[in-house]
Amino acid sequence: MVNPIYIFVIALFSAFLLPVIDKLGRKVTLGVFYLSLTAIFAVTLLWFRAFGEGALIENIFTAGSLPPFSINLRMGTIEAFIMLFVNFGALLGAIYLYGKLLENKVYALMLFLTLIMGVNGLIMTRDIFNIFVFLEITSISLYALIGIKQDARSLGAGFKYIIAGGLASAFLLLGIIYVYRITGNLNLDLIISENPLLLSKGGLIALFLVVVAFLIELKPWPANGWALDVYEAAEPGISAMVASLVAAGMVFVFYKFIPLLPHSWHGMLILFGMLTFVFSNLTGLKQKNARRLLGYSSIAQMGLLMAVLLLVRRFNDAMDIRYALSDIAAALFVNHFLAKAGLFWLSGIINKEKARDWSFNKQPVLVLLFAVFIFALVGLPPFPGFWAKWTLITKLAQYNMIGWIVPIIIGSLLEAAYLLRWFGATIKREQTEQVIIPRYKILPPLLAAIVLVIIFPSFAPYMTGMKTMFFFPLLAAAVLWLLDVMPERMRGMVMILILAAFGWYIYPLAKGIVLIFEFMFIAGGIVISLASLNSARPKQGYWEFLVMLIMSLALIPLAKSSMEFFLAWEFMTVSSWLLILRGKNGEKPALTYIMFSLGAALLILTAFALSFAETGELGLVLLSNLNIYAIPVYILLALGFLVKAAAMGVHIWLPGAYSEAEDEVTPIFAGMMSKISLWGFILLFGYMGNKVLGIFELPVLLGWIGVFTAFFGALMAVFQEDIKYLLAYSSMSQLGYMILSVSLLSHLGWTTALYMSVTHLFFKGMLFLAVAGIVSRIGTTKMYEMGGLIKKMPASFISVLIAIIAVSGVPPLSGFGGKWLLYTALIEKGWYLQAGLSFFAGAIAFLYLFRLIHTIFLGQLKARFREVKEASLWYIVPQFIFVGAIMAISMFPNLILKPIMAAVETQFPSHVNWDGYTVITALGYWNGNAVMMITMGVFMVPLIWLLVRVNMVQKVEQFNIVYAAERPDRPETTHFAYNFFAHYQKAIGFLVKEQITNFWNSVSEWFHSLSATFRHIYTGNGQTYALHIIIYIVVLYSLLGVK
Amino acid sequence: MTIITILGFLLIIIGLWGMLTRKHLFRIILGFSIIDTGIHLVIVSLGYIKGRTAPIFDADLSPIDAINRIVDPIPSALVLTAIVIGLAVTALMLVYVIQMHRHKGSLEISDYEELKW
Amino acid sequence: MIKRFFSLIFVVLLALVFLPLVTEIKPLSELGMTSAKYAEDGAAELGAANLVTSVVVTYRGLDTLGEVTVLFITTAGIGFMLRRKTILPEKKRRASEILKSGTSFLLPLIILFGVYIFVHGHLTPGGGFQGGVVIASAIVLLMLSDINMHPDHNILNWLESLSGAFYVIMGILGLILAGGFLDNRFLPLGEFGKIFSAGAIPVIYSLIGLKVGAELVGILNKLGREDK
Amino acid sequence: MEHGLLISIIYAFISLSVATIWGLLLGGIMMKVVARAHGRFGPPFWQPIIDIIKNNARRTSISHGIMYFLGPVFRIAGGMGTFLFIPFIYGSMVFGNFSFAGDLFLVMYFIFFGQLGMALGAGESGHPYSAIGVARGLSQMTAFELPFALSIISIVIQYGTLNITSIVAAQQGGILHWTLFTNPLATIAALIALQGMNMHNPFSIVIAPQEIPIGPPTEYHSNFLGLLQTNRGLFNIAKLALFMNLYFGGATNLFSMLIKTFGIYMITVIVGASFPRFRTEQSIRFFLGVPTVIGILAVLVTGYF
Repeated sequence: MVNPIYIFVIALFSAFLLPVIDKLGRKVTLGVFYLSLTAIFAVTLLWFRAFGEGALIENIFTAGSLPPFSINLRMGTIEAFIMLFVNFGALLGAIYLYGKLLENKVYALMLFLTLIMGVNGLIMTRDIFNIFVFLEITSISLYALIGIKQDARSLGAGFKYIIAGGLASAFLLLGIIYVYRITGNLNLDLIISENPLLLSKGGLIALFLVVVAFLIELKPWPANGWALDVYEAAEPGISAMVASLVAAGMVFVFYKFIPLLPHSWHGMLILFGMLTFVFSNLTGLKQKNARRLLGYSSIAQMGLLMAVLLLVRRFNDAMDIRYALSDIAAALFVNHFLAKAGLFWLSGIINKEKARDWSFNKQPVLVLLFAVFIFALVGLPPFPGFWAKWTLITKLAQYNMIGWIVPIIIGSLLEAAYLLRWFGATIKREQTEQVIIPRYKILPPLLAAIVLVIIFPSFAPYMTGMKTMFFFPLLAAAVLWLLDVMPERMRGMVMILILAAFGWYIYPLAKGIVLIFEFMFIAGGIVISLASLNSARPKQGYWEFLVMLIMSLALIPLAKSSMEFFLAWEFMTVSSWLLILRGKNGEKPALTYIMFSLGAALLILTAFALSFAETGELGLVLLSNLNIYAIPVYILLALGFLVKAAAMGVHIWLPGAYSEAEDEVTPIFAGMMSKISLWGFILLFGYMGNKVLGIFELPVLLGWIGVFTAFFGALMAVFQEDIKYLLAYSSMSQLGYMILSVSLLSHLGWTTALYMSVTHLFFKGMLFLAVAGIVSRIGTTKMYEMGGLIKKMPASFISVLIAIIAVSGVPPLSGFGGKWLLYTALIEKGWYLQAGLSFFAGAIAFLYLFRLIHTIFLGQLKARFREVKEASLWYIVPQFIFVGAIMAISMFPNLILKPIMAAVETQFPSHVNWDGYTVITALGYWNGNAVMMITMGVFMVPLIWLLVRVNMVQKVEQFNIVYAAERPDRPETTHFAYNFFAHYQKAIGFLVKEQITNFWNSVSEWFHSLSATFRHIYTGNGQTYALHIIIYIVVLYSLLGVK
Repeated sequence: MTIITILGFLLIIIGLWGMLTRKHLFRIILGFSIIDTGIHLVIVSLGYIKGRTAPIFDADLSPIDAINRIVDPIPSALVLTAIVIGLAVTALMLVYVIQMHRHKGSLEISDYEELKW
Repeated sequence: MIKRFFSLIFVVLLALVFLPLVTEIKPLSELGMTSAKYAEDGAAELGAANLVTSVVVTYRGLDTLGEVTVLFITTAGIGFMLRRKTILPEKKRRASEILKSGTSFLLPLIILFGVYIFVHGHLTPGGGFQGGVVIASAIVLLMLSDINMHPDHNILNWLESLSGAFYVIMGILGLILAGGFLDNRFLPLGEFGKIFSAGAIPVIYSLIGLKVGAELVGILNKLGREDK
Repeated sequence: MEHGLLISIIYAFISLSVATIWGLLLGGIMMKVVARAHGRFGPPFWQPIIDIIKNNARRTSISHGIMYFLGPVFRIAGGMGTFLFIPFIYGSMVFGNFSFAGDLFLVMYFIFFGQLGMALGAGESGHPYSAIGVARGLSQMTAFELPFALSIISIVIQYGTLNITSIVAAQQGGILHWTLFTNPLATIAALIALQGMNMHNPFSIVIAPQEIPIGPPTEYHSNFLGLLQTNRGLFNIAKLALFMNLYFGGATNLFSMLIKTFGIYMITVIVGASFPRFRTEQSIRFFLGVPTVIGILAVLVTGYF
């Protein structure tokens, strides 16, 4: 194997000779320069491969003596791993800077090489003074390179950086010399083995000085203003290096010193790392400058990484270096390294100061890159950050360090908030100017993104036992993306075919309740997707996200382990968020949606982690064995699912998300995605049953939440003017019933929930599709702007009519079955008041349903809609498929009730009897078939009577009404639609004042003002920053309790 | 040789004080240099053993009993490196100040605060 | 004012942090493990009379290479930072007669002294850095005495590059021919205490001397003149 | 179904006819009573029947569209259905109706069928007063449904069944077995709700005879109106039969049915004659106030004590 010392040799040799070579011309120089970097990378690659094949750690001695008498280097798996990325990053960084390197003096090349050499040295050397030397090589090269951009800002930032760096190295030097004085040598390994010597007071101070110096190099909150300035002001190519490879070197050096630290320091240092993670992200919330924002994020990630490195020391098993790649820290490192460098490069390409000004100027590649980096940083699958967070949280729980999960969750959420907000804003920006971007600048971020993606198989150790099909959503999306060249409708059909094939594939795996859910997701998905075929204009990303959403929905019930569950859950979250973001005004609702969803996901993750901690395995079945953590797991899961169900109090994401998503997508959200929370509850109750906390039975509590959701959802729907908002709140209300009934934990209750969820899919699908069709023709969603459309869109009217009869629960249609089952189940269980309230909610539903159909289809037709045509067949066909389904199950409820009851019977004993078409429970009975027949009978009698004399009926025109001898003014004023239930609002509207929205707004506001407050410590004054460092040192010293 | 050590620390503190309170960029650099010097003093003072001689072999000092007669050679070697590095950083700082002055015409640290928050 | 107050408080507190380092740690009374080994075997192993030099050039040779690198990048950095060409029409005072005569007299002596120092680095106090500095001071003197005199940029470049490159080559030779990178023993150790002894140490130290001299001159030159 | 389909239909027809005629006569009697209370002479008590015949005999009519045309059909189908799902006379083959098809909840929800259809039909006419009437009616309906539902729940708890026939059976054997006496709270809540259901004063804002010319049915006339009027009689009886069955021990023969329905109806008429009218929001607040509390108490008393 090549002696790694050749890395230094190559770097130095070419650095020394470059000024001379430069006489031959800059092209030659650059050739030599890139060749050297490639050679360095090749050396590390060789080593990395060797370790992959099982090579042993190699110690490299210099000067022909053994350590501690000479300086030695070490090349081990971890070293090779870090250096691989460092040198890869170096190569990419150099490519990115090609333009700058070409136009600047040859010195830049030399400095770049020495910078890389310094970082490599930092990683390999085992001599503490040598660390200092390499640190200085790195720093000084960097100081000089920051000057590549010569303006007052960049220079000022550089100067502050030098002051901070100078202080850090001063303390480091002092510390090193005292460590030497006390231990008598400079070799790190020997010092570690003679650790007790350092446990005297002087020794601890020396150690403290060394450690604090590296902490400062890691830019801890709040002593890091100088670093932020550099991130903001320096040439982005340089910022990328600072954030990635220099940081990598510093982190690794810190890692090397960890074995020296007294155990009692760990807690405090972890705390400081976590504080950095949380508060940097908090401060980032208010940040407007893109690069400074990235700076905050970098600093936060470093804090997390530092904390994790210390935490990992406590996981005995994770230290197995053969799995270095799957190690948490490694994954976090890779994730941050590539994503952050990539983002800085992008920031250079976009070249806009304000994060809000970013736009991609119709460059799909840039959009994709941006997405990859942001998603990776937020920790979404399949990127390394996802595996890192998953493992980290499970391990923390397993090793009884649950408290640390809290800052990780808060920090992650804050980071997600500003990153995803930025992503959303950027994607939605008007794309105007066209800028030509040099190819060489695209290459580095492109390669970084590719590595982020293809590194995915390295996490295989975590996927053991996980079915391949859980990655199908990604695969399907990728396939559709590759088919981008096809006509749009063709792609849609391919997508539907994929869904069908997928359904075929998973059919044998599903039975019982799962099968019911699969039926809803796959069959419903296919039918509803038909409507999306209506337009042939290209829809970027649409089919990809849609197929991903539907497939991940279908996968969730099939998950056997919490890992599978969570992975599919995250896929679902991301794809649905992207679909909302596609909507015209989707930016804000998408942000709210993703924040709540991520919060829910983190709650669920924590619950799984706790379960893992207790049982040691990931199987979902094991939830039933929980004992110690049973209650917390129960509550966390329930909370997570409540958020997803948009229960009362956490519902504010729902109206916006449903309404602003594209019209063809909303039925999928309302009809299918909302049901996943029901599955969650089924899972929760199925495995964990009833749990009691204090005097509260938790399912009872959930039941109350459900019924209040149903009630308030309905009430809010009554007061909406926008049809999609109305339907959104209606969905919320319906979900409330399902939560209520599933919380009953009885055969009837679950039957109700499942029955409702299937029928809800049908009628919400119809309603939203009908609305989509209408909106596609008239272009408004405000109900008072519609009216009288029955004559223009009779098919849509029929579909809406059937749907609202079904929703309201009026016999003979299937909705009544749901109501009947619900009340029977509630009374059987003894939940009388809940029954009363849900009855009230059901009555309120009449209000909004009538309003819905009246204001759209009845009343006065507006002049400007006189020429509208019926919605396109693409909308009508799926609606009538659902109409058919509803009619069928109304007529023959057995079709659906019997399988549902049979499925539920595996969970609860059944007390239901069948007599032909009659369902008989202990309380009552219902014969859907007979009701249908009788209704048709009694309907026919008067109808025939009217039809007999139909000849005398004369059709009249619009406005021919009895109007007290006056002529009505205009349709706009005659159509009674706006503020339809004014008196209702007057009577009980106070119940739905926007208190909850205000609450969440103030939470957000509070975080932002906190952020604003905290960032005022960054005054911009270099001296103040120096003072921060001194204060940090003193405070940390006193907190560590050195004695 | 504690007195030298104390002197060294005194210089470090003085330098730090200067660095934190002087507004003029050159004085800040000066403060930094004083800190450096202090550290160098501390380094050499730590290698000194009372009554011993320099670690250079000659007629008076043979390698055989050197172990009991010489001062620690390592701090001397280290301080050499430290001095060179200190020099390098100082030089770079000065260059920065030159450039900053050229771009903004000011030598006050408080005039370089446009990056903040 | 508040900042000043805080500065005072925290500097005092920092002093308190340092205090135990002075009070608790007694003055050194005997050599530590590593230096004891150097004292016992250093001379025999490397054949250099100046133990500090052995440590600097060989035992901790990597540090020294780094140190040279630091100087090198400082030169490069300064050249890089000052790259914008803005020739300020500066009026320079002519050097005095005393300075001129003194220079012409002293210059060869100083250079000779510098060379002596780094050539004898393994025997007597001093070495490459010191020698290099002395040589640089001679050039400074020259520049002061003759304001129109500027060291040839090219020569400096070549000197820097080649001495650096050869230094690295020395290191590789050590790796290939002797025990490890920067091992001085690929050349014969010679007779202890003589000028041609201690293997490659004098060669390395000479290269360092040349390089340091060239670089310091370079730094001063750039700082003083701001080249193109 | 113990007997053939044809027989069932014949029985249902008989039952419907009796109920409709009795319902219409009740309406006529009420008009007469109110008129006398006002010091007027009043129309003959068979006036509603005359109106229906007259309306159906009209030779022309106009239509605003298909839904408008179907509105009255929905309405009367709702009335007939509701009635047919209630056992009219306990133990009677002829008046047992189709109660085998479903229980109490079916009846409660089927009430909405006619209302919904009617509202839709009225809506298509495009007359704002129709829509205003519907909005008022629905709002008020949601409000009185709450105490009514609570009352029903209380009864279901009390009797442990949703089967109306069983509930009636449980009340046999003396007047003190009536829900009226065994569960007075539920009965009171339900009777207040009935006042709203029948849209008598103080809850008559929906049809608001003075301000709006007649509310939802504004645009209807001739045979459409005839159907609506028929329904008014039938539907009235359906509700009364339901109340009779649930709270007043049901009826074992035609005569007791006549007495009881008349009695229940007179309660609402008398209350209605003695109160002025609420505005919509007032009546909503009213129903959600005291009657709801009574309903909750009824549920609590039967359910938890």
